[in-house]
Amino acid sequence: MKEKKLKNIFINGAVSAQFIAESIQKHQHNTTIGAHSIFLGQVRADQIGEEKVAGINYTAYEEMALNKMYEIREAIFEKYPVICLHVHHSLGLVPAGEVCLFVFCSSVHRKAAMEACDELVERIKAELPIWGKEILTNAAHQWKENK
Amino acid sequence: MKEKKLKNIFINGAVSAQFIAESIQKHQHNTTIGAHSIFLGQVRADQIGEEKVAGINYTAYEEMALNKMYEIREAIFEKYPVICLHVHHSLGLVPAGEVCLFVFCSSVHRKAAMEACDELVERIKAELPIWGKEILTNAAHQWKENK
Amino acid sequence: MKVEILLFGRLTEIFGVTHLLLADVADTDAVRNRLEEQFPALKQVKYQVAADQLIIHGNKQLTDGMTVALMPPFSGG
Amino acid sequence: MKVEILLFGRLTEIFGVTHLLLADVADTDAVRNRLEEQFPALKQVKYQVAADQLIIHGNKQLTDGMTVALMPPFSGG
Repeated sequence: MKEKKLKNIFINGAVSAQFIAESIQKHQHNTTIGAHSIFLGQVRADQIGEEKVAGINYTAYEEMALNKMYEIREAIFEKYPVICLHVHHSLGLVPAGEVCLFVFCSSVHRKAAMEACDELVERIKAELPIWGKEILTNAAHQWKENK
Repeated sequence: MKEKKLKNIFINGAVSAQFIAESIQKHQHNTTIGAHSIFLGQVRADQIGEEKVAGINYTAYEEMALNKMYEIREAIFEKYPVICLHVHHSLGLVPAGEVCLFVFCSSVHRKAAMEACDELVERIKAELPIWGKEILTNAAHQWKENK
Repeated sequence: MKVEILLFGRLTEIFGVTHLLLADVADTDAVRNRLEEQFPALKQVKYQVAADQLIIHGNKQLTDGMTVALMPPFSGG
Repeated sequence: MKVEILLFGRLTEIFGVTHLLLADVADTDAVRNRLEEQFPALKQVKYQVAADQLIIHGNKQLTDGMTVALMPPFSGG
């Protein structure tokens, strides 16, 4: 029986540009890769009445999220000829302007990486038990809801 | 009459991970952005008979490429609600495993950035007068052709 | 028989805690009823129920030691 | 009347240069014919013709000082 190896997708706070650069750098050893498709979710300073969103505080049902992510990864690997897939999501406070989601797909040709990245992002938003609490500039808050 | 301001898309040699990180960093000041879609083209060490591709040497009809790129950018801005679009393409030698194309699209919501990025990459490959000469491990070469 | 209840998102504000233990609840419907009785505000909230991490669409029988999660709409990404 | 001819990709190998000047060519067809006569290998190569950066599908009349580019299939990205 194949061992189910869960990968941790969560990181504390924002995803830094440096972290993204290091991920890209690591993939330059794999010279079968011809295309990378990257998606970054960034926290917006949306206007809410008189206030603005200062940041989003993320919490998750971590154990279920990691199991679900495992299932999604397996499905994407089966559906598209991708070489690798990486997902990183923030927990805790991410200030407006910073990155809270980093999805990274690589393949030989561009179509597979792009389609896999698209589908991964859709499924992450719809299926992972993660909640974002928008913290407003006056310290009030409201709970985000994905459409 | 609107002034046509050409942006230079060409850089000498490979696009470094550090350059990509700096581009991402610069966009964190814009807190209306909620999504970034990034495409990276990486040189593959394809097997060609007994040899492998060691790198690709890029040349371009630069003046025409910049004019064409201007036209493509305008069309994409008109078609999708994107906030910004950036394209960087290598000239000269890019060793296998390194990045030769960096396309960066940002928007409020994810769909626009992803669709714009997709279409930009397609059009860049089909319409920009750029040529890649694949240098093999025995120093022979062959000319690449986009399908 | 005891089951652990996990609460997430806005539900942690309604309950004031992130988890609690319930005794003698035979199925997920019984969990919902018991909690909606104790915390009437729960009736106003849209949420899904998962038993041992599986989302339950109808009702599901529970056994000792199971974990039931009450999950408002997701907002990751 | 003179036009400048730009050569790219594999064509630079056939011609041994990246540009040259042609006198007395009235249109793009005349450019093709003249060059294919001087460099018969050109007949075996697929290429597009651009006059002052605009890709020409049929034939195009040329005037003094125009630039004609011979472009094999693109392979950027």
